Amino acid sequence: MIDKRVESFAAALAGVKDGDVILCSGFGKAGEPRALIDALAEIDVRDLTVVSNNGGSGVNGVAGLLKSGRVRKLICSYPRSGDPVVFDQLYREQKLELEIVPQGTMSERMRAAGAGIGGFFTRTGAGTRLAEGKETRMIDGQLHIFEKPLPGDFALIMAQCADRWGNLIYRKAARNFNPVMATAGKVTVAQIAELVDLGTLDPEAIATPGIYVDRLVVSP
Amino acid sequence: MIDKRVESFAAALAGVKDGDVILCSGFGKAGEPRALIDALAEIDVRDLTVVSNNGGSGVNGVAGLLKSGRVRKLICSYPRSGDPVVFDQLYREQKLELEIVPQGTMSERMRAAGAGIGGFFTRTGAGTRLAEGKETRMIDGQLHIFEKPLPGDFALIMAQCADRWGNLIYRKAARNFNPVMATAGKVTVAQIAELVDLGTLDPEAIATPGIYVDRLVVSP
Amino acid sequence: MKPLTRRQMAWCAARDIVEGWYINLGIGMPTMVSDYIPDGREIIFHSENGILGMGGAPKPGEEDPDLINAGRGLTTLVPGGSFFHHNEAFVMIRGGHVDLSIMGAYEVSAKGDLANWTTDSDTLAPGVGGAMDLAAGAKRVWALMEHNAKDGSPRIRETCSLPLTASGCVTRIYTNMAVLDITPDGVAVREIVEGLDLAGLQKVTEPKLVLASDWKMIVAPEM
Amino acid sequence: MKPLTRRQMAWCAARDIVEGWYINLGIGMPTMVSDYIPDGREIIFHSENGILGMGGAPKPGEEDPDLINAGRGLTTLVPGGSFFHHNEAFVMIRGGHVDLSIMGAYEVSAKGDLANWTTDSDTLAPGVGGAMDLAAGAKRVWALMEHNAKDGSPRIRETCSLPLTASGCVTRIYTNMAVLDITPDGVAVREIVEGLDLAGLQKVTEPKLVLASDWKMIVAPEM
Repeated sequence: MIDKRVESFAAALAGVKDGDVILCSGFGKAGEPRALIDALAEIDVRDLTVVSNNGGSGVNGVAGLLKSGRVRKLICSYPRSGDPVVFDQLYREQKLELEIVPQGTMSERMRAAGAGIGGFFTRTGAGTRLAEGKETRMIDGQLHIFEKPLPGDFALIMAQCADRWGNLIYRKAARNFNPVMATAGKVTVAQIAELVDLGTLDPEAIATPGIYVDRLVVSP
Repeated sequence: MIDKRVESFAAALAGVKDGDVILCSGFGKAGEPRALIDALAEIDVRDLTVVSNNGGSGVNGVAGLLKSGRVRKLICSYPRSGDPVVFDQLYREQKLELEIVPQGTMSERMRAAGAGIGGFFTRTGAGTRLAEGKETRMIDGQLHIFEKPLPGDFALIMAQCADRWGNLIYRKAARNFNPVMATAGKVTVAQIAELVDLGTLDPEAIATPGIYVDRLVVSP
Repeated sequence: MKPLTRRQMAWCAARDIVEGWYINLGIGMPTMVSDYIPDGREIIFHSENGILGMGGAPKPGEEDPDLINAGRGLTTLVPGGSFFHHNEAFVMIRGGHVDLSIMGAYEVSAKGDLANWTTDSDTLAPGVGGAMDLAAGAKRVWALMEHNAKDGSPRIRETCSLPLTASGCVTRIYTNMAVLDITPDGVAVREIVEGLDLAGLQKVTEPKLVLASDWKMIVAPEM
Repeated sequence: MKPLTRRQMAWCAARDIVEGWYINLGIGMPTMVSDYIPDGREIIFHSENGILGMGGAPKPGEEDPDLINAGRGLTTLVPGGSFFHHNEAFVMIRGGHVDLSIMGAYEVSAKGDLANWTTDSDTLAPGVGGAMDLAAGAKRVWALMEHNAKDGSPRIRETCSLPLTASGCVTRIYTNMAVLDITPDGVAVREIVEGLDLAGLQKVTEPKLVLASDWKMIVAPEM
């Protein structure tokens, strides 16, 4: 019987290793797998690269992970959001490498990783400082830049409901990066609020089919 | 008040002109906007390019459109499906230009058009006859080919339910190419089985948000 | 000359929005535009975190932490609204489906280049968010900004001095002094506040201004 | 030597499928594989027209024209199944999320090259469907085919003579005579039908065969 549930956060994060790329979902607190990220901060690994829209707020979640000293590099669109005390300090002390990526490009690069696309041309960022060093191409008279896929060794996501196959339903704007990160993680771990019986989710409304999900951990 | 309904198929297809690229959805009969395609066959235009997964079956739908003589070129993944009498005759008589595209690449090229992607690299088709003349690139040790966006002047799609904003819900496997074609049409026209009041569709289950849809025509 | 207030600037932009447009409003002053859409004009607001049909702030007691806008503020959904994922939200932006993006700006050039993501002015890390996607992808981009910087220097420049967000994307600028169009013939003044003339406006604007043939005086309600 | 029937070939492949795999079955003989999944082994079937959790044929009276498989045949959805659009179905395929694609083949080379989309043999137009996407994208590709062409010539070739579907994608071949693995050391015989020895199999196979250390005789039920 297929059952993607694991019983602990440790089991959910088994296999994370030094140097891994970790996709952390969420936009603000909505859709953030807070408990998973907090659990990751407790694991003895180093030189992680974290991909997250922001650099965290306050001292928990992504901020706590940064504070734990396990993160070498942050890839995000907007590092300073809410109360970025941890990020600001690490950045000032040059203890954190930072890659700023336009939000749509960040999402599209993860989609490319999940969709088997080797790279794509986009107008976003063309001719700007963020395009420095990137391949350019004129397409239909418009300057484009080449962007590469952004896969994660782990994707940490959050959903409202799941069944044991890993089919996921989100809640309102808490959906945000979760579906695309689910496709881009070599191992995708979903923190879920509720586990429901197989067959109870509406097959027309499943936002992330279980094929993308490897592990489920319930965190009500 | 926003109301994307039009009263007739003629109004739904207003503006179609010689040489247009027409995206025709459907996989077999499921999700095929049959009435719209049949109506297009009655309009006096020529040299159309039709993008459809197949070359039609029997004498209606895409087959009828091909038979009408208005189509110069067919872009599809699998021309001969069901009863391809019309396609076979036109192909034998060399009256129809044919471009075979792998099904996933066809879908991805339309997505690229809808998503503002200037082109992408894919492994699909690399090293095969269908890649002849295409740019190649080794990415992470694997041969990729470059594929271009495939936009339509019109996208003809089919949905089960719509509201006046053009939000769409499909039914089971009739969803198929409809959502991606909706994004790729400069003008997207949806044949719908039923119009419902604004606010009655589940906001979590809308498969095509109305932003992609320009016109609705009811065909119960 | 009495310059427009921030609310009056937002009012000016709101007045010019066409029914049926899908619109993304940047954080800050642009957000105010939604307060002034004329009654009965149906406009659909887009948020890059996965919402179409965003409404106003929730009533007390109806706040939902899972229903927030791109600025992390609590919001609501109107009937006809929908939720989708971030990538889909950016397909809408980057694919040219969003009819209008209204953003704040530090500088706009005579060619419509936009600089609004970093001032390079301090040691804090810059953030770009969705600004480059909106600037490059939306069908049209309007800038909403004070006509001059705090030191009085012009923000409408021959070329931008700050790092660009995108080239040639802005088609219209709403300032506290005027409404201007970026045209192939130059920066055209569509509207101007009472008590200011073209010469006066030119003094605080770097590129050469032209007066649109149908230019008019801005008549905005007090607010 | 009694070669396997088509149903026995499908049975062999079904037996080797691991619980929990997401599987796409090609049209024709591969479709039969779903009939022989051992009881209690949970496998999830994918269809490129937008279904995960495809079940068997519908009972009379329960047919639904909107619920069809990639071969346009009527099908059903099992509990836990989901519907999505074509592009998403191909993200699953091209992104390497589908664990196994079983396809028919005209030829497979010693390096695992697959030729299964056109024989160039007649004046009818070829069609590729999703074959190239599956061959290039699925995590693993198994070919299910008669060991020899109708004229007796080998279909497992040093190099394919027909136009390729993808290079180096096939990892295992199920034929009516044997089960073979494509390995860096050559084509390895895992299983062989009763009454046939390696020399006999080699006679009808172009590349040099090696016998896997744990090779065995195929014992399939009559069908």
